[in-house]
Amino acid sequence: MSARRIPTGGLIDRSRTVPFTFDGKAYTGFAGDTLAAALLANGITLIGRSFKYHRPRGVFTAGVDEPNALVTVFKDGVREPNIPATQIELYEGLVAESQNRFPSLDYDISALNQLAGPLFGAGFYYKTFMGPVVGPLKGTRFWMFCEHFIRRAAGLGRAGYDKDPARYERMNAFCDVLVVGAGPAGLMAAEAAAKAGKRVILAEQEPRAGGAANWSGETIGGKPAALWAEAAAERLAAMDNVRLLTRTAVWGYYDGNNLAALERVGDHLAAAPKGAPRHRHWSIRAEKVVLATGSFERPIVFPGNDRPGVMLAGAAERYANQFGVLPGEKIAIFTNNDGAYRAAAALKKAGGAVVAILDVRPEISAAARALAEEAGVVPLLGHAVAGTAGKRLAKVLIQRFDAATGRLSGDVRPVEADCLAVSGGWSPAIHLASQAGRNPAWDDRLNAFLPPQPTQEWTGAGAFTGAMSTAEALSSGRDAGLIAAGKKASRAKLPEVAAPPLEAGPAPVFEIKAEGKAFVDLQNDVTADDVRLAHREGFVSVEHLKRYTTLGMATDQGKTSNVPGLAIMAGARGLAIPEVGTTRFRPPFSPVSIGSLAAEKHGHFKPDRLTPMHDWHVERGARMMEVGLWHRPMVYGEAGETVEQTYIREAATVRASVGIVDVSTLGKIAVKGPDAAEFLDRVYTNMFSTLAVGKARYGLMLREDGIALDDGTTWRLGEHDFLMTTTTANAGKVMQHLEYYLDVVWPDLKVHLASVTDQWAGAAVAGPNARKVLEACVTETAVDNEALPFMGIVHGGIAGAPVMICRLSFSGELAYEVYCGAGHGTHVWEALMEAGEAFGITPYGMEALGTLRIEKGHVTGAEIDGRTTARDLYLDWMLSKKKPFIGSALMDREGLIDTNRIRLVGVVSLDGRPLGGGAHIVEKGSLEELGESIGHITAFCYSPALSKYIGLALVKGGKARHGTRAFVSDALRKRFGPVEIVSHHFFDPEGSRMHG
Amino acid sequence: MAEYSALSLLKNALTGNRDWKPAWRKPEPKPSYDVIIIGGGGHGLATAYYLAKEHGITNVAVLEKGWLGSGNIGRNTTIVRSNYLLPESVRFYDFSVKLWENLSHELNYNVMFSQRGILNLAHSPSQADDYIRRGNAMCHGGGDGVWLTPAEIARKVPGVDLSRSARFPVIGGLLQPRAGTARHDAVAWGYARAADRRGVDILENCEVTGFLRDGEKIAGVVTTRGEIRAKKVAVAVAGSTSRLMGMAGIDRFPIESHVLQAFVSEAIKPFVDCVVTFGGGHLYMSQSDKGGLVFGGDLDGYNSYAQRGNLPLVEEVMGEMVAMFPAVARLRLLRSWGGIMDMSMDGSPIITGGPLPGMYLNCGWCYGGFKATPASGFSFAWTIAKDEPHAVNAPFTLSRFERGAVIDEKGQGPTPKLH
Amino acid sequence: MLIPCPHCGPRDVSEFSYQGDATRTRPDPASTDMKAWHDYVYNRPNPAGPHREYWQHAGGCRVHLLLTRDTLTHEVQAVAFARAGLNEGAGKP
Amino acid sequence: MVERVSPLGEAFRPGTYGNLAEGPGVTLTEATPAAIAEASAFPGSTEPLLAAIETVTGLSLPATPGAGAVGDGAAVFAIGPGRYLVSGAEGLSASLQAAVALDIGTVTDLSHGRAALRIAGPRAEWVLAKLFALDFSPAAFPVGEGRATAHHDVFAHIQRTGGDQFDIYVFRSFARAFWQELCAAAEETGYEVG
Ligand SMILES: Cc1cc2nc3c(=O)[nH]c(=O)nc-3n(C[C@H](O)[C@H](O)[C@H](O)COP(=O)(O)OP(=O)(O)OC[C@H]3O[C@@H](n4cnc5c(N)ncnc54)[C@H](O)[C@@H]3O)c2cc1C
Ligand SMILES: NC(=O)c1ccc[n+]([C@@H]2O[C@H](COP(=O)([O-])OP(=O)(O)OC[C@H]3O[C@@H](n4cnc5c(N)ncnc54)[C@H](O)[C@@H]3O)[C@@H](O)[C@H]2O)c1
Ligand SMILES: Cc1cc2nc3c(=O)[nH]c(=O)nc-3n(C[C@H](O)[C@H](O)[C@H](O)COP(=O)(O)O)c2cc1C
Ligand SMILES: [Zn+2]
Repeated sequence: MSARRIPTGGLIDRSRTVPFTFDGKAYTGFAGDTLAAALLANGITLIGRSFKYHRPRGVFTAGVDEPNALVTVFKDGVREPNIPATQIELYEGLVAESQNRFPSLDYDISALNQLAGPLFGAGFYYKTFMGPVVGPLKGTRFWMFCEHFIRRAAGLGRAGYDKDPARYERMNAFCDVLVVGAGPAGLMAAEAAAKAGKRVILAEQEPRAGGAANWSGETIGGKPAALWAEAAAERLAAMDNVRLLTRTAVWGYYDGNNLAALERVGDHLAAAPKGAPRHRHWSIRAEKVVLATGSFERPIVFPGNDRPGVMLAGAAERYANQFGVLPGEKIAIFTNNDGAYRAAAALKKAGGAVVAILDVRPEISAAARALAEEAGVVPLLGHAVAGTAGKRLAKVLIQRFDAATGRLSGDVRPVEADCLAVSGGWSPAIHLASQAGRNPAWDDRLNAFLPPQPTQEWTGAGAFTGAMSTAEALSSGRDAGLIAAGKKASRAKLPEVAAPPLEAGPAPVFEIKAEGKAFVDLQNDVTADDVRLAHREGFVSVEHLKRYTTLGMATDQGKTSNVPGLAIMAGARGLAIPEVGTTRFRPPFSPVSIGSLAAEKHGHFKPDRLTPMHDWHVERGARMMEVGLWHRPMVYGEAGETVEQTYIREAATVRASVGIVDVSTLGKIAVKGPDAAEFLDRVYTNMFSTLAVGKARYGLMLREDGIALDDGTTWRLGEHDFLMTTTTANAGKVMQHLEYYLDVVWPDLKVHLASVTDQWAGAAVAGPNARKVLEACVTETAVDNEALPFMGIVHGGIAGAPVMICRLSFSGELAYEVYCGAGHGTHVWEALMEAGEAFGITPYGMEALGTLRIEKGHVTGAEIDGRTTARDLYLDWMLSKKKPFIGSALMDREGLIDTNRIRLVGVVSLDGRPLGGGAHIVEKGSLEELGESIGHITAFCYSPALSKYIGLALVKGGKARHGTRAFVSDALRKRFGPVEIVSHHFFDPEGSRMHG
Repeated sequence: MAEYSALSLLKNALTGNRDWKPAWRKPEPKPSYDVIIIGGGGHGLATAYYLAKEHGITNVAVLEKGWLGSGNIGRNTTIVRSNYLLPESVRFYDFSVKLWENLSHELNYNVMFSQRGILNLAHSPSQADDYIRRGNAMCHGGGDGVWLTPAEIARKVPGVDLSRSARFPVIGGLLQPRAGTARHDAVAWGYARAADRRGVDILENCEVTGFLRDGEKIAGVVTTRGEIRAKKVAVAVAGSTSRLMGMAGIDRFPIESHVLQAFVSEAIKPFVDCVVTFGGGHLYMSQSDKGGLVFGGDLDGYNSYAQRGNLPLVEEVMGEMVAMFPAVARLRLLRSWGGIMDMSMDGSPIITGGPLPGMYLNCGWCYGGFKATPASGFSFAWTIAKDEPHAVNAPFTLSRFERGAVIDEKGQGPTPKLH
Repeated sequence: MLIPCPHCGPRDVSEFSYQGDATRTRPDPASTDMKAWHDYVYNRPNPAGPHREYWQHAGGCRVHLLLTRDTLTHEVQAVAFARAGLNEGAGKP
Repeated sequence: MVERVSPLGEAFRPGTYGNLAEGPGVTLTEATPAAIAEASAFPGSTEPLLAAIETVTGLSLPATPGAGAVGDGAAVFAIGPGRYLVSGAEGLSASLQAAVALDIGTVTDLSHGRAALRIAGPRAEWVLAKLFALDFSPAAFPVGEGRATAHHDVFAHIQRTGGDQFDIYVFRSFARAFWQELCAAAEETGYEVG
């Protein structure tokens, strides 16, 4: 292994070497490494290029807060951009690539952008690219031309277009206590709650529990902290009432203590086990939540703070302690607090040379001093970093610094270093809390925001609460667990922690002002000067600052940049940080795969709804189409037929002899009870109480505002027993509409509703020979005109299955709807087909169904489109004057009876060419000069009965235009031609055929 | 007034960017104005600008309770289009698109209006008919619309699932080429700056808490920064309309406030060039210039003033994303947020004088008012200045509900959550 | 967001269908008071704060519930069956 | 009598599938009760309705939400206030109809309208938790009890009919799609069909 790999120690498995490639080059690491750790171990420090200036960037952190080291991972044949190398666990064959660079990571031409840096200050694009006022590039052209290049320069990684083959899953979980974060605090909380008998879920985003214990170098209960944590995790994993979820980031805190978490089940494996998802999206409903999410270290801002080699002190310590990797050979430390001294000692112990410790403070604690001694250096107090040099960090420029005035003074001295470990203090990870809380509170000691007052059922523990020591983490963790479990805090002894007694609070130094670009948001290339420019231009609210500069809007959502950015703005405004406030925290806490949220909808967005005869249709070669969730036959094409030829054949067969169509999708609602008839009188515009048992009636419903809602037939099967049918599309809507009135408006009516859409298979048999077909197969009842008159209902059997037959017609032919139990659907259907064989019966699909109804002038969803009234559709004969009904009060308002409304007519193509649904009607004009629209075509077909292309249309004035000429004007399909406006009753207007 | 230009950028770059002036002043409230506009969103700011520019009324204040643009203007998915069905809407929104086309120049502020087009995918014959009806309505109303076949869609928008085996196969799409996106914040800032330069006072952190009256007439407002009187008081507070009406004593109004969520992915290199919508559900998506996929779907579906939504809608929208673009399953959601929508009873806006004397009202934008910003500001300013509506906003009255003359694009009736 | 259905217990909001404002009363069916009808059909109090509203447990027991829910926080403060007579047997699970 | 055809069609393929590393974690079958009906009481009449149900099925249960009972060849559980899903022998609906007076409530036959899918086995709770936002732990969902819920667009009435067994009643038209989802969800634990 490389020089950077420490020979012993850490939590990696040195017995398992793992090969991987980065930018096409092969490397190896150890099991337990992250990609970042393995690259550092291989001496790779340049890993990415920044967003705007394409500056070389390295690894800045060791966790989810990483702003710099984003790579693209290739797996399952697809690419996944923008993954922090600090979050990628090494697996055999991992392929990763750097991004946002051309031609190579090392030499990126776009880095020239830096030269024009001053031009590209915050908000520069608002001030230019507006283009000329005249000429070919006026208007939006010039901007769009520039935008083309800006877009290509922006963005980070590249996404592919190939379907993601991975499997994703959703999981619902319920628990008494959800503990977020398995650091020392979370582990204690989970164990305390679990021991109290509660159902516990403990979620940890990292692959292993332990949090800071994994790299703190402390001991807990006499054991190295990492081992203590491992043992604690094992104890928890062994308990029945605990679910320990590692690699699981809780990312959203929603209402009702519903939390969302992402489990990365397979990302760390070369191949996921059979049936296992890549990611699992957990929706967790917890009675109580313990937030033990720890804290994030933040940097100090100074010029050149972005060079590869500059990283957070805690991250450097973590690479050494957890991964056995030295982040540099010559390490300088820059800090405003005690924490970094522990890092210094650890890095020294790991074999690094600590070349300097620069501390902005004039004085430090004894514990820090002792650690410096361990690190083998005398700290330079009252010093700061004023700059850096090298493409990869080579030199750190240091200067005297006065923390009280924020001024640098004296000579600039270079110190050779290839790693600069920076600490600007620690901020509690309050993201989730802020999603479920009020405004966070500033703490002057920690110089950080503390969690807000909760608005949901959570308590906090550990560093999250600002209690930064491990001992406090243990005690606050246990207490939080107990309290969440409804118990009292405990006084029992806790495991002993051996840790240096460091001071938690940093000096309030956030930025070192000197010449050069000092980055606040490393990923979005927002500099300290950008913040000041925003201030100068009046963008002083933190939310304006964010939007004007994009500070905090990158993939890390400002985890390292938030507080420094606020501090610089506060400085510019002369306010204290809490007066400036913080920007709003939003889900997700860390990025979540879109696939996991789609979960099982991925690949199957909505369930298929199939009729009982579905397989028969498919076997017969029907071309199926989607109608809502249903699949319905469109046409039953024969070889060589076009769709138009097929439906014409089908429709013609119906008119000439007989056809059969699957109408199982019609909504069916059982309406039962002593007040059923009264109820129907109220919801339909026409009367149902007068309907005789054994008869059906066509009904129309309006909305309360007087607009048509739906139509259909309702059958009176018994005195108190009705079967209502609705259109396929509106079945659910009508059901809800009825339920609402029963529950809310007329609770005293004794009526029950049940959805029986699926109970009944329906087949409409239509055509002059329809009765003969029934006669040939129906048993136990007669079906002649006497036994079964128009709108009559009989009960009988077909091929041994009970059926219910109603004589009604949508096609205008002699027609029957045959209903049977859905499980008998195919059986009955086949028997009808067989009985019809002698008459040349044809199954017909939606297209022929549409053709037949257009010829008859029957309306459906295209006409009852939520904007039309009964009058618009010439259904006013159905508006009873004997009773009020839903919609009767408002249906006569001036706007609804205006004579200029668009109303139903028929249109006939006069040039022998097809019309088109959605085409408009005009009185004059042409395709070149479109006329004023007077309406539109709702449905059209070739009518075999009339041998013409005809259509239904909604046209201003309606009937008044019968017999007049107009034009169909279809700009979209480039069709213009003459039509005649006629009655919408094209065919057999007297209804002699269906009554026959 | 070409204060912003490539030249000025260069000049300032050379002098350390020290001379840029605040985009708008931070004045103290005056005791009275000719016109007070409540609401520092897009519509309020645009109204102030056009009052000054078109009507010479400059003694105007815009009162914003928080930071400028903190409302829906600052949180929308930035889609600008006029692909409407009903003639009243086509006329209004097409007028708006025309104003958009020259807006950057007019404001001397690049609002990044990018006419990259919007494509509505259709998945069933009846949906196609619907879209074609709409496309034809656009064309016949003077706008633009094109019907695309699946093959044309494949060329224009790689990555869309066009397979026959898709749950809702794409059978075509309605493209409006002149539609597109704009940089939402820049619209607020641009109007604010342009209005400010013409003398309008923009008063941030100035929440209206009540109205002053002269008898029946509205004569000013009570704010967290004191009382301010005005000859005319215009209300343009989007999701807060009912609250303001309540302050004026109108406790029932044809508006519901609903939460709408929106989402952005991590930034990626150019992935999708136009705005795309999915007809198998309700989803709209485009890519920001920064590289994030910006997208949204339906409302959460319940009254809310919380500016945040819940998980089911998040999951539904992601399901739609993946159904439309199967590749995006591999991408990651970066941030989600919410806004408060002023859902009207027919899904169309209200721009009118009244409902009280001295008051003017602009609301009911549902989740489509960003695109309307210029036309809304223009016609609202007209209505305020002349005390009569401009031709484009004349149909968008409040009385249309009583009269039954609603403008119901979706045909859903008085069910705000469905518009 | 959870809605505590008196029959089914707390359930995810996705199981419910929002039916809107519950403060309106439908005028007498035969009433010709157009103002009252207009008010019923089109006007809403739309408060920022506690809101009385109907939800149907469409993906559950299908009953309409009457909720008081704070529109500022989404907190459900009270719940009952919309149809008073149904309250028998409520309280579990 | 003609046999009822299963809505699952060829999607029902006996065999073992998925990750069988630890054997099939669940068994999936179609539980085809001879008859299914919904019996609903008008407000205030739940007790007499339950009495009628008991007369017909022999199963008694309290009028509490979620209550249910499983017996030999019959099962009943609450799906709403005063509303019960009853499964049992041929002729169930007619017998119930006869036992329920007009002003007590109504009975609707759903024998063809619902498909009952059964999942059983040690991982049943885990697999179901992928599809439904219900707490399937025995403490929260005891044997015999029932729940009305939904998975996306599919309504489901679920009864725990055994220690690790659940019957899921879905609308027949959705049965095949739901069955496929159920199978997909069980891939991880391995499953047996039959
Ligand atoms: C997620 C989302 C996506 C959207 N997507 C689109 C889209 O793609 N295309 C589109 O065209 N539209 C879209 N919209 C809608 C569009 O954003 C709005 O319709 C439009 O911005 C509303 O007008 P406005 O800008 O004036 O409103 P706002 O920006 O909301 O302005 C109203 C202002 O009034 C202020 N205010 C409220 N009460 C008071 C008071 N008492 N005193 C003082 N000030 C007050 C508010 O703080 C606010 O700033 C979307 C909206 C959202 C939330
Ligand atoms: N070096 C220092 O100066 C310093 C400063 C602060 C804290 N600390 C140390 O931190 C420890 C505090 O213990 P603790 O338990 O409070 O914090 P911790 O940092 O040890 O543990 C927090 C855990 O929560 C996890 N986490 C955070 N957000 C999460 C999310 N949304 N979903 C899932 N997991 C998430 C983290 O990965 C981490 O493992 C102590 O050991 C303390 O000494 C050290
Ligand atoms: C068009 C658009 C693009 C956005 N892009 C980003 C982005 O790239 N990164 C980000 O963090 N947020 C982005 N946001 C979201 C904002 O950060 C913020 O969430 C939103 O404006 C609402 O404000 P709030 O979350 O402060 O309430 C974007 C918002 C919009 C409207
Ligand atoms: Zn319920």
